Amino acid sequence: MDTGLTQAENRQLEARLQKRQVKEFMNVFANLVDNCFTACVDDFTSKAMSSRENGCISRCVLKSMSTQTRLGERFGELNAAMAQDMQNRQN
Amino acid sequence: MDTGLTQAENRQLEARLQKRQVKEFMNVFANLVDNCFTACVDDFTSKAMSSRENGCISRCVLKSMSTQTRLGERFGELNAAMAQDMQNRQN
Amino acid sequence: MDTGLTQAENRQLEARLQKRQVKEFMNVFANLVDNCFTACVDDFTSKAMSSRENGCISRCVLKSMSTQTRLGERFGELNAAMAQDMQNRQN
Amino acid sequence: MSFFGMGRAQPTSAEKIAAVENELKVVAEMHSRMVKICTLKCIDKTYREGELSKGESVCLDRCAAKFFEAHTSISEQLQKETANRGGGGFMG
Amino acid sequence: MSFFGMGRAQPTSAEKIAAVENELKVVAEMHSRMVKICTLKCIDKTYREGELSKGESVCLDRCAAKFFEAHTSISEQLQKETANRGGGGFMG
Amino acid sequence: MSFFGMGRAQPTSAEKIAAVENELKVVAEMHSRMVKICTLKCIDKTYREGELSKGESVCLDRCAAKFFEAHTSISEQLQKETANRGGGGFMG
Repeated sequence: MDTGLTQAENRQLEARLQKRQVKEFMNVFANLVDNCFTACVDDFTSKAMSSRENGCISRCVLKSMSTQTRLGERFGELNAAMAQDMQNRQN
Repeated sequence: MDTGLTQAENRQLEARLQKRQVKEFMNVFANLVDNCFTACVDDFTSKAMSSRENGCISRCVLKSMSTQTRLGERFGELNAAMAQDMQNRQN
Repeated sequence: MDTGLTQAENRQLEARLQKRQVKEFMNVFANLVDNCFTACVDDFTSKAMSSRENGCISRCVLKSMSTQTRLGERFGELNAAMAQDMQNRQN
Repeated sequence: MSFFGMGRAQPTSAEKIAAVENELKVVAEMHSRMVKICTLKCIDKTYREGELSKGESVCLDRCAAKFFEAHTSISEQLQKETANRGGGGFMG
Repeated sequence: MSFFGMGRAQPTSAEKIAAVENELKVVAEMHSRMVKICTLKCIDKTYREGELSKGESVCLDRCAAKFFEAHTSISEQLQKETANRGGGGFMG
Repeated sequence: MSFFGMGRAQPTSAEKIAAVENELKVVAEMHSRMVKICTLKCIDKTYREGELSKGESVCLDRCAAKFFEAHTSISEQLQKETANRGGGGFMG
């Protein structure tokens, strides 16, 4: 992306983006926990996770990671195509 | 609203509020997309929207805009009434 | 928590945390209203709350406060245990 | 709705602006929550029509009024309960 | 996706950085909303398998494409409607 | 829960305060998510009673314990998987 920034500005931006990435990772993590816990944990007759629940959570984490990866790829492609499309219309 | 601000402070506030309004518009837009997509798109046998889905989304957008307008009016009235009420109690 | 901050830094932190606490209280309040309204109000044949709805909301508020208190205690205990656990592993 | 007082002596410009901004933010968030909840309560999710039906319109008006009423009564109840429990309140 | 123009004369460094940051934030939020919605639409909630099934994978791809299409068409419709209603728009 | 290290040399005051604030914010957000989820899992939505029943109280306690356990095990699994996939991880 041509941002029209100087090198010094780019370094500042870089630092801001790193903080943002940490924040985004935390959000993905929180959503994953909430989603897998909600889907897998339903038995409150004990305060420890059952092996069934642990298995479900573990599969949920794996599937969520694959979902994240796959949608990340699609998002990148679609976003690039859209940006290209907008540029074409402007010319 | 009597904010007790000087003119210079009001200009600063104005600038902040403009940014906030952009942000709020983005939120309304995001909620509208999520809501209409969730309600209207359910057929994943194709990667292009069907005419039925497009029609549903288009009606959903119209109805959501009317909802936004109507609730905006009500909110304004109720908020003013509440502010008046609170002032009366203080006197 | 040993934060490794000087006294002056601690005072600054204190001020930031007070703002954060106000914000968190507002969030708890907003979630409580949304939750109790969603659970208790379903009759839109009138624009005033019925006594049944008011009773439901009032009980919902009480129960939500107890929930908040109870989970707050559990959270504190579990968080302390986890911190202890992490420290033990590091040594 | 005035949750944030400006009671301390001589607030700075930045503080005064932040206080007004905060107050407007609180109102805007309440508005946005109301739209979300009243849409869920009142709007037919099939979207067979692009216009609000008479029933939906009336439902929205009443939902808005009830949302404000609930807001006020819950706020009062919380103040009372917190006072009863001796200040510390339920926030732990 | 360029919602935020940088059209005014001589923006400061901080303004330029904030503008780029904002643009990336908008994109990241759209991504996160897409993940949430397409997970709801496509992923079997029993989690009997740890791998995406063929059906789930294809559903995610199509959901992503449709989400972008809906985004674009809603954005265009909003612009048209707002223009029709005379600028003030539905934000009151 | 220490996600944010302060490992670099000589952080400024502002950085140190932000780090502590961040850590507390992460904890507060986890608390708030737990309240939301365990309320959904344990509390009867009819609100016929204003007090927690014995069953609800016990359910909340166990839900809290399980939520922490899930948090820890998911965090460990993610670290392992990310290491296996060679660092880049699933964030693309």
